[in-house]
Amino acid sequence: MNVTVKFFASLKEQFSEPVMDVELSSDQTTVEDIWKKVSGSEQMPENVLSAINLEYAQAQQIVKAGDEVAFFPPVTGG
Amino acid sequence: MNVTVKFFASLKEQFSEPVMDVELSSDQTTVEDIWKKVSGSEQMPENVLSAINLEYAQAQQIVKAGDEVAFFPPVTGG
Amino acid sequence: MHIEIRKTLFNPWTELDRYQSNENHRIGACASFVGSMRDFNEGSKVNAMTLDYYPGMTEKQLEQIIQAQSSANDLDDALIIHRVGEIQPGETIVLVAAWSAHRKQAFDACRSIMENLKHSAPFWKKEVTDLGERWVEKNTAG
Amino acid sequence: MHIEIRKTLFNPWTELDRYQSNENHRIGACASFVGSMRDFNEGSKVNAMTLDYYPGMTEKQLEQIIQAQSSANDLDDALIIHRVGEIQPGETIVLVAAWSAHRKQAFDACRSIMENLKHSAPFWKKEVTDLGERWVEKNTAG
Repeated sequence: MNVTVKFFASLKEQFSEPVMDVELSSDQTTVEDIWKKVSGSEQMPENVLSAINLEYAQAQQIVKAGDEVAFFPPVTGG
Repeated sequence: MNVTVKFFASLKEQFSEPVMDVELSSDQTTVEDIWKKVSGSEQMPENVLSAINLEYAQAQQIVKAGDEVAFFPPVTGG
Repeated sequence: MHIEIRKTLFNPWTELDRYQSNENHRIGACASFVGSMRDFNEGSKVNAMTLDYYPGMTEKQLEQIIQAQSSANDLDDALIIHRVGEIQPGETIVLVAAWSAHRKQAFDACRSIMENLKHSAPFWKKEVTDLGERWVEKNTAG
Repeated sequence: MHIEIRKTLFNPWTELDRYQSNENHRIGACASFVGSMRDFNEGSKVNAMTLDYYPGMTEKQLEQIIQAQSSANDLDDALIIHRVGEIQPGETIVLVAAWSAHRKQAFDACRSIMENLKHSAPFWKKEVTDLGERWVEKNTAG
């Protein structure tokens, strides 16, 4: 019951590792629950974006075992 | 008291010569007067455009000696 | 700024590459448009095309079109190359490029230059179809 | 359709020339945009830049952006090349090109692809200024 968690850009520098394995505590775990767990229970800031399996996700979206969850700041390409 | 008159595109094919010298009959001669003269007194059709000295002109604009007057159909470049 | 009426085939990308490196306009945004000859129009196959223009007036109108956009959209530079004479399907008819610090201005200017060129630059297309030659009477909407 | 994330310097005109002749997309209209690194931003001189991205997600988002425009604007083809890694001032960051039968669709698609790329493709810029490094926090308006 694990998910892979990735960080990008400024968030990659804030976390000790750019990729983590995180255990799901329940089958109702949301993206925000994972954020709280990896960041030490802070609320998920508005300017943190998230994705599940390479698609943008909402903070309240449920995560499944095996998913790849990513956190990153607003994008600035182009 | 002459002007040079040029025709382009389909109008060039309608007139016997692509460039003509036309004598001004008065100092109040308009673009339309010149059109009537060279075309045999027809009214100037709406889809005939005109220019004086390389700038778009109105049918009622006055022409001066030495001007270059041009007649052409709607433009279709690009 | 550069405006050119070209009587022979040109490759728009080679022209852009040469112009940009010579003039060293490498910073910011460049929006460009390339129009090529299609082999069909108004229901007929078009085998070739002849483009007539008004030497002197055409260049002057194009210059005014660029000047208007230079002030409206804070352009750093602009380039127009337009073919005249005989043209075969697939060949480039027109290249328009606009350089600015930001993308909004570059896009707006490139598109406006192109629309104004279509609307007021004295060029005329004559198509050769299987049924004979015909002057194109109006441009497609932009 | 071609999407590419490039780790090294590229010349947008050479890429367009190669892509267009290989694929033989020579008919109609091509609108393109080239964005290059500027040497100043938000009041500071920028000496260099690093572009981070999310391998897998970035390509997937770009593909969805092109697909949306293909149906909305009847595109014949589209090309996106985007730099990542270390970039110097004047170097090309992004090339977007859209081909269609008519100029309206090509212009609309090229601009929409560019705006959607800025809005949703996972790329992140970090600038090196005389005062140190800083992540760019938001894009300029389009």
